[in-house]
Amino acid sequence: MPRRVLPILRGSLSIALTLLGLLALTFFIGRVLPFDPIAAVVGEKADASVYETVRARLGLDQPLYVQFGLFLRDMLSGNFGRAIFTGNAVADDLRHVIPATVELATVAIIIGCGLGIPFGVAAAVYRGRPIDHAVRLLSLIGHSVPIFWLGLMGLIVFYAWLGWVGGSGRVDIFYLDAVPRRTGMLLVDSLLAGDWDVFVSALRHIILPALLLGYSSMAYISRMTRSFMLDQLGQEYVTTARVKGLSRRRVVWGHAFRNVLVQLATIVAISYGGLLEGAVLTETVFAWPGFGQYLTTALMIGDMNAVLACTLIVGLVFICLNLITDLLYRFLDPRTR
Amino acid sequence: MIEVSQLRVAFGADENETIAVDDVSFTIPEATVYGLVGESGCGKTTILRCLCGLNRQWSGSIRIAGKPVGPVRDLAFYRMAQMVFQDPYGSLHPRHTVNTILSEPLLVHGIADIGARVSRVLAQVGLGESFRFRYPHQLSGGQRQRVAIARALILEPRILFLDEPTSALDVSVQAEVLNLLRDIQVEQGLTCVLVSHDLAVVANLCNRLAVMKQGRLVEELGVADLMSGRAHGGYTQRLIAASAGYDRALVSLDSD
Amino acid sequence: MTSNSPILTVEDLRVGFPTPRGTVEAVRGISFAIGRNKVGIVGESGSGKSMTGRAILKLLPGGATSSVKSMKLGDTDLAGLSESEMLGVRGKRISMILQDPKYSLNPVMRVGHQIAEAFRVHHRASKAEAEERALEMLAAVRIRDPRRVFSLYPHEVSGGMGQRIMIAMMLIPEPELIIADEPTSALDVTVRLQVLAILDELVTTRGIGLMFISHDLNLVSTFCDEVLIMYAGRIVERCPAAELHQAKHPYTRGLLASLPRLEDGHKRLRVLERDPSWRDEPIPAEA
Amino acid sequence: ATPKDVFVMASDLTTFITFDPAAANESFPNELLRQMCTPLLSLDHQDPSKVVAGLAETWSNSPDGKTWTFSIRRGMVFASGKPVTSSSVAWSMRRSMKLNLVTASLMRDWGLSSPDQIATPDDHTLVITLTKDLAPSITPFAFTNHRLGAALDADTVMAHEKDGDLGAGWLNTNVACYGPYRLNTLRAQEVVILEGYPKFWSGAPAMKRIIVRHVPEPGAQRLLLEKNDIDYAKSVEASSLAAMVANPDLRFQFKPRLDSVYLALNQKDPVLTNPKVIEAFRYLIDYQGLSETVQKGRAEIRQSFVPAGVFGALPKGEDPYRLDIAKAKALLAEAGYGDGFKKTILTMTNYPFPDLAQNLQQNAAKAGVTLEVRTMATAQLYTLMRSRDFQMLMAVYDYDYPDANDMALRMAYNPDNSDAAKATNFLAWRAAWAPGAWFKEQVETAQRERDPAKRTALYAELQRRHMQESPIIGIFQRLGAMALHKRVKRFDYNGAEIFYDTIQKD
Amino acid sequence: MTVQSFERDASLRTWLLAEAPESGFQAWSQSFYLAWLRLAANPLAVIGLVVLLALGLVALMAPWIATHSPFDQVLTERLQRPSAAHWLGTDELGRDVFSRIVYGARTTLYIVGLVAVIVGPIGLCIGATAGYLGGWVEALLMRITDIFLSFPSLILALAFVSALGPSLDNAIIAIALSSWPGIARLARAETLTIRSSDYVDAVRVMGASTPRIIFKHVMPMCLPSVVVRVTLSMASVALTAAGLGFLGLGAQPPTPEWGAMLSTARQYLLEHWYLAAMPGLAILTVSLAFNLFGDGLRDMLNPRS
Ligand SMILES: Nc1ncnc2c1ncn2[C@@H]1O[C@H](COP(=O)(O)OP(=O)(O)OP(=O)(O)O)[C@@H](O)[C@H]1O
Ligand SMILES: Nc1ncnc2c1ncn2[C@@H]1O[C@H](COP(=O)(O)OP(=O)(O)OP(=O)(O)O)[C@@H](O)[C@H]1O
Ligand SMILES: [Mg+2]
Ligand SMILES: [Mg+2]
Repeated sequence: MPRRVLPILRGSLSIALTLLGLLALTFFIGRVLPFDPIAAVVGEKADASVYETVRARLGLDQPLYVQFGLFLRDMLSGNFGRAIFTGNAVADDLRHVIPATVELATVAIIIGCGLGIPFGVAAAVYRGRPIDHAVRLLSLIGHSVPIFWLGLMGLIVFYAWLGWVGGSGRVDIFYLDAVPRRTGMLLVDSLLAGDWDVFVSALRHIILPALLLGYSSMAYISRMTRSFMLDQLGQEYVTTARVKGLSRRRVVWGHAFRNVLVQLATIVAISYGGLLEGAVLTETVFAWPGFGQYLTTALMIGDMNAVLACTLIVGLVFICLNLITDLLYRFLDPRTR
Repeated sequence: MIEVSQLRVAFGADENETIAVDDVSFTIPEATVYGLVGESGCGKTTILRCLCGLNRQWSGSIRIAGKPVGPVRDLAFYRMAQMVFQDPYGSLHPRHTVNTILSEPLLVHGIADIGARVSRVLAQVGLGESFRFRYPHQLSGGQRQRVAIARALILEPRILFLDEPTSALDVSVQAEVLNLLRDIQVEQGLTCVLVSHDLAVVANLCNRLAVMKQGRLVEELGVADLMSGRAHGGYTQRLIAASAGYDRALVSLDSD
Repeated sequence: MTSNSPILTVEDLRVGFPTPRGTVEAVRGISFAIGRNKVGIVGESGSGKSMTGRAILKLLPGGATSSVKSMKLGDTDLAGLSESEMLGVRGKRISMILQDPKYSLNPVMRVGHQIAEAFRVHHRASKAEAEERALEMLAAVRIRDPRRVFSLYPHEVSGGMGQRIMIAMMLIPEPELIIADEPTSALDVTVRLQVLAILDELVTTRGIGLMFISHDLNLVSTFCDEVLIMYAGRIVERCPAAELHQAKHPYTRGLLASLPRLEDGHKRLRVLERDPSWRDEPIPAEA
Repeated sequence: ATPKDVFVMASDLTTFITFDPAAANESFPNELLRQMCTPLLSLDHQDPSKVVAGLAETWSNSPDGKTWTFSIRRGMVFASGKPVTSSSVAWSMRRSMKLNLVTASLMRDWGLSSPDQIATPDDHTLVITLTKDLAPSITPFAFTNHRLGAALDADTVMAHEKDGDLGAGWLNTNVACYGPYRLNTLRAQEVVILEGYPKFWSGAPAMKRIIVRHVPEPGAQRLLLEKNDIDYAKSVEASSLAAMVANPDLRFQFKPRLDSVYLALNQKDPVLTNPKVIEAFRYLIDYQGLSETVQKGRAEIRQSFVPAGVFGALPKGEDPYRLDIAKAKALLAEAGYGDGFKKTILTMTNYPFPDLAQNLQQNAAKAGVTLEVRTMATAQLYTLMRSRDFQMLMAVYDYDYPDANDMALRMAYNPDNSDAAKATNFLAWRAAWAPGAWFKEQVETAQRERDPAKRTALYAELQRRHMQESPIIGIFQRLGAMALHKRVKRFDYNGAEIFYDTIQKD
Repeated sequence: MTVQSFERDASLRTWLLAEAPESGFQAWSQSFYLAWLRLAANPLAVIGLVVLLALGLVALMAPWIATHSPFDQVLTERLQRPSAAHWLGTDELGRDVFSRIVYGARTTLYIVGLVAVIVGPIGLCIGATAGYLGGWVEALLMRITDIFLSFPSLILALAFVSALGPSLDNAIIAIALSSWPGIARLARAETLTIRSSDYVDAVRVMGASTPRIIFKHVMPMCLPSVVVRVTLSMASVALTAAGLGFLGLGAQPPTPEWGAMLSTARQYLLEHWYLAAMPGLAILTVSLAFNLFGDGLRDMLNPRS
């Protein structure tokens, strides 16, 4: 029995160490930042006495290790404290920003995979042909274009000129809070409530930022898919499949593609993780009340409670995705069972 | 020259532990060639890797040149013993020229006079100066294996470990390499350990050989016995029969 | 049995690879015919054996160019077939066994499904029917517990078993010709013989033509009926397998001579001296 | 298009630290808070120099100008149903003192630092005694500040007290004041909704709701405004101004603001203390060029520290300096820096500061002075200001009330220039400038002077001398530009404060 | 073209394609030449390379190419549309945009080049060491890598820049610090396959020390894929630099830097679109070029069929 427990123990220890390192690094970053949370709280006009009062109130007059210790204790008890810049409990803030980001990231990754995988496969199968170059060009542009630029252009064209999509924000302002909040993801909540109008409005708002993010993850996914597929298409078993007289489609999708699923899962998880970390610039352009903006703002004013909590979340997301891909490996690849 | 007793090697831990080599003992006198034969996975390579210090997890005792050696070896050991690997395509660094590959051991051991030594050893293995600045991919399999042999010889070792030195080569090339090894061994009085699954190759080079099966040494016999088919074990007999070619009558279909 | 009417006749097959140093001609105008017997192709590494086999199935690696005067399989001229028409030939009429079962089976598919798939591509059959056939085929290659093996993954079977599965997969659509490219060189000596025996039996009883590619002269001379010897992309000699040891061409003789023999002991081996004229001398007429 | 009785605006809601009157200090949250917390007295919606009634119906002062008596309006109730009384105001003032946050600092500036200075003889009378000797025309401005003079519903706030914080935690995101609007929803980074209070003493606001959407990107705000998905865009890009003004669907309101864009030379730096060097810098700024190009429609030249439209301001056009590189060069040579020197100038990343700094940089280079520009986030700049850790900086200062006294205190007054004094609320201290006895005397005299004409004269003299001697160089006064949809008929802005209760819209 | 020069070309070609090179230099040139031939067969990669070379040339020759000084402000001529006098118009301070873009090539190349020079070796060393040594060293190094990897790179860079003080060099260091983990992972993965290869065993049997094996034998094998990876991430480096510039933490004014130009131009986007389009296009072109070239390199270095 202990033999089975040992690797699990070692795994959890390494996860815990990663998290601790992550927190320590964030804490350190927070300390070296020249942004002064007290200045943010008291503003420009307060006198020295006020400054000292706030300093003491925020606990910033304590030695560093005490601050870190207190912080760790709070984290472990699930108390993320209060965010300076929103005045809310960090946990409450996170309850709002995380679903928004998850929603956006999920739609984006669906778009990214939906386009990226077929494109990547086609590019590998028709390697060196025009379609390969076209996909490459398309995805490289997605990889290189500054996203805030593309975002504003998208808004001008599709919102201001054509009126096809909603403008900034998650939903038309008058649908705000129109459906009860269950998951925090508007598309889901509106469906659960059966409110079609809200759903359409939410869809119109999410489509542009999601397309944008989806496009840039499509770039990554299609390139990786191409490279994985090229590896597989050179394998002997692909020759075997062709010898059997299978059509190209069956060979590619039925045989080669099934073998890249595992690697692909990792890639998709990585890009999904990246999206969950929040796309600050996209969120800014589209006024998406998401995680990336929250974290960046917190960092910019040195709001350590919020920053540390966010880091912990990111770390957890990272670890969870690692775990999920591990499980997927086991599920998709019989060799690892 | 080489004494191995009760060598045991296990890989993995706990339930998926595999014993690759189990209680193997043999002795090899100086200036002789000792063969190790057996089927794939029976532990031949593992023994060799233990002998040359590449594999550090073993138990038992190994004495080389009269001195017991532990898992970790010093530089002096590597001047005395060298190894030639099975796959000449994999054992040469793909981004180094022949010159770099052959200079490397000299640099490691701080031996001067690199240029001359490289020329000498190239001549010794029958490669001209024209090969000196080629990359491995510009050489044929046989030529690569010669370079690999040259690399082993350039330190002037007294012991040579050969891991299937010809199994990746064509018959015609194999003949060249075998002849070369034979010449060098005789000329320099080297002690060699040769691993192969081809009995004919073993018969061609070795003085004595050991037959292995699943990590154990099942039989040890002289080359004369092998030539005349005087093996005792049934397993050795079968190996000898199989190497003669296909004979429908001898094969029983049902197994597995 | 009409053993002398050839299944496949190939005339003037050429395969080339364009490289920066000029085109490498891997196969240079070879012609041969295969009937319902076992034809061995031997030669040193790089002599074009595999490319010949692959050119027949039109499965050359990307970048290769090939041409052939005629390549007749029965009445069909493979030379003129399009890629989609070839789909009906591959597997159904000609199939190929590759060298290493470890790499030639799809690692994420159960072996039984891979076999059944080969059947279903060419025969209208339900899934259950195909699986039934696959099980029969597994039994035919002497696998003792076909049901268990059916649902194994390739990494769970041994090399010898893998190669039998490969044979089963290639035989299930009942082709007329099988190309075996070094089907046993990845296997242990003792296992090798068993696999060969199975292949031998199935090919002989079903009247299938076999093109057996190998570099092991010993093996070819004992296993095949007829031997073609290739050198530098050309067939330099052809002879009945039994007469291989009396071969006339200096290349063949050289190869034979350089083979170490158990009974010769420490004898110095003869080294093959290559004569540049072999590359281009006239090719002997059909035997 | 937005509904008729709902006013929708877009703003950057990323940081929203608190709604607590004792602590609120950011400009936009304060603007919102002002709509929910009516102070004792109010500035006139059009003319910021006029004080009108607020919570207090009438007010009077003792002859020495130190004791002020307010009579609180009757019939006002909080959301909880409790009446608004004089003790509500008193409690809220004492609370601010106890918490010692920004508002406490503000109160100290007025000489209000002890709870004993506040008395409530009855429910509708509030008596406040100040310790400072101020002209009676100045003091009322103190009570127009909604953070200082608002009424909090003590019971509601104390019901949410936690760990002795006097309800501060709860007030971060809640409001318990009396005003024309009440807080409905607050979600940082997303939305703020204010609900009109129909029984407000001056009548129900026409807009039943104010919705503020979080749109950080000015370009996106503009697109929304042009489509009338919002009625008012809080952030207008300078570059878009001309085009937006030309758009017939939009309407603009411009008002001079209560602020100063300035260049400060740190007097801890020996080079920058040289009066000739200081003067040279006054000649290195292209006031004219910048106001006509980069700052066009966004700012006007103002080299004296009192903004136009404020009591005590110098008449328009009395700006003696203009770009004169030759003169600056000569001055530098006189000062012994003919070969120039090298300094770093700090400024903010947001418009127009990088442009202003770069322009100065170019002019300085022509006079042989090498300036290295460092742009940074505002919070970071404050930190460096507080520690007086800079050589030069260019920034803007927002004043609190429209009387020259405020400006004089910030710009020309620094009783203790030591590091230990940490008088961070005085710009002179921040620039390490000790103005000397004359300035101290002048500021304090002007503060006490009751004759408006004499006061004006005192401030004029003060400003003229300041322009010659001070290392704090005034450059511009900014113009507030409000971008509205044309459907908005009325939206009061007096330069100091914005009023939502009188918004009218088609 | 004379016959002679043609013959010289021909002999150079023979020299480059000779079967038996006579010196290390020739051998090296040959492998380079063959790689070049393979690259040349990929037109897109060649385009990428040409663009990069052109960019280098522009950066080098900036003073001669630019029509104006990139710093000269003429306030009265601000925000002008492209014209004969100002090919790409003028910016908010009346500076010539074309000249600023030309000079900006220097800054951008400097950033990108320096990041590559920092990131490659760090990532390579950490990855190769972790991969080769295995055990707790690997566990430790890879944990650190994971920690850095799970930080959004812009934020990490932001933190570092603010810690070190905003300047171009610090921005570069920060970007480098936030982008080595990807390289380290790649190098480690590569090393894992190399570690068990016969040629590494062969040097171990020579008695070579561990550092020698890592530096001389393992690293050269990881190098190609690391180079490819670095080339590919150059695009995102340029964008991260732009992002930092966007936050005022990159290049400080008035240094012409594309990212900073783009971020300033952002507020003029709706009125003066070309102001943003020009640096945007420049960034796009460069990162596209880097990506195309990197892609070509990847295909060139692992020729699969
Ligand atoms: N590093 C390792 N980890 C785990 N198992 C190993 C390792 N190396 C070898 N083995 C196992 O040890 C056994 C013996 O392997 P070894 O390589 O010595 O066989 P061999 O006789 O050389 O076979 P071959 O003829 O195929 O080269 C095999 O079962 C192999 O799977
Ligand atoms: N993808 C390729 N590109 C260039 N040349 C190739 C390619 N594949 C094979 N060749 C060349 O074609 C020739 C014939 O190769 P082929 O694989 O048919 O040899 P073979 O006889 O099967 O050898 P082996 O016994 O080693 O399998 C060789 O000289 C080889 O160099
Ligand atoms: Mg072995
Ligand atoms: Mg072959």
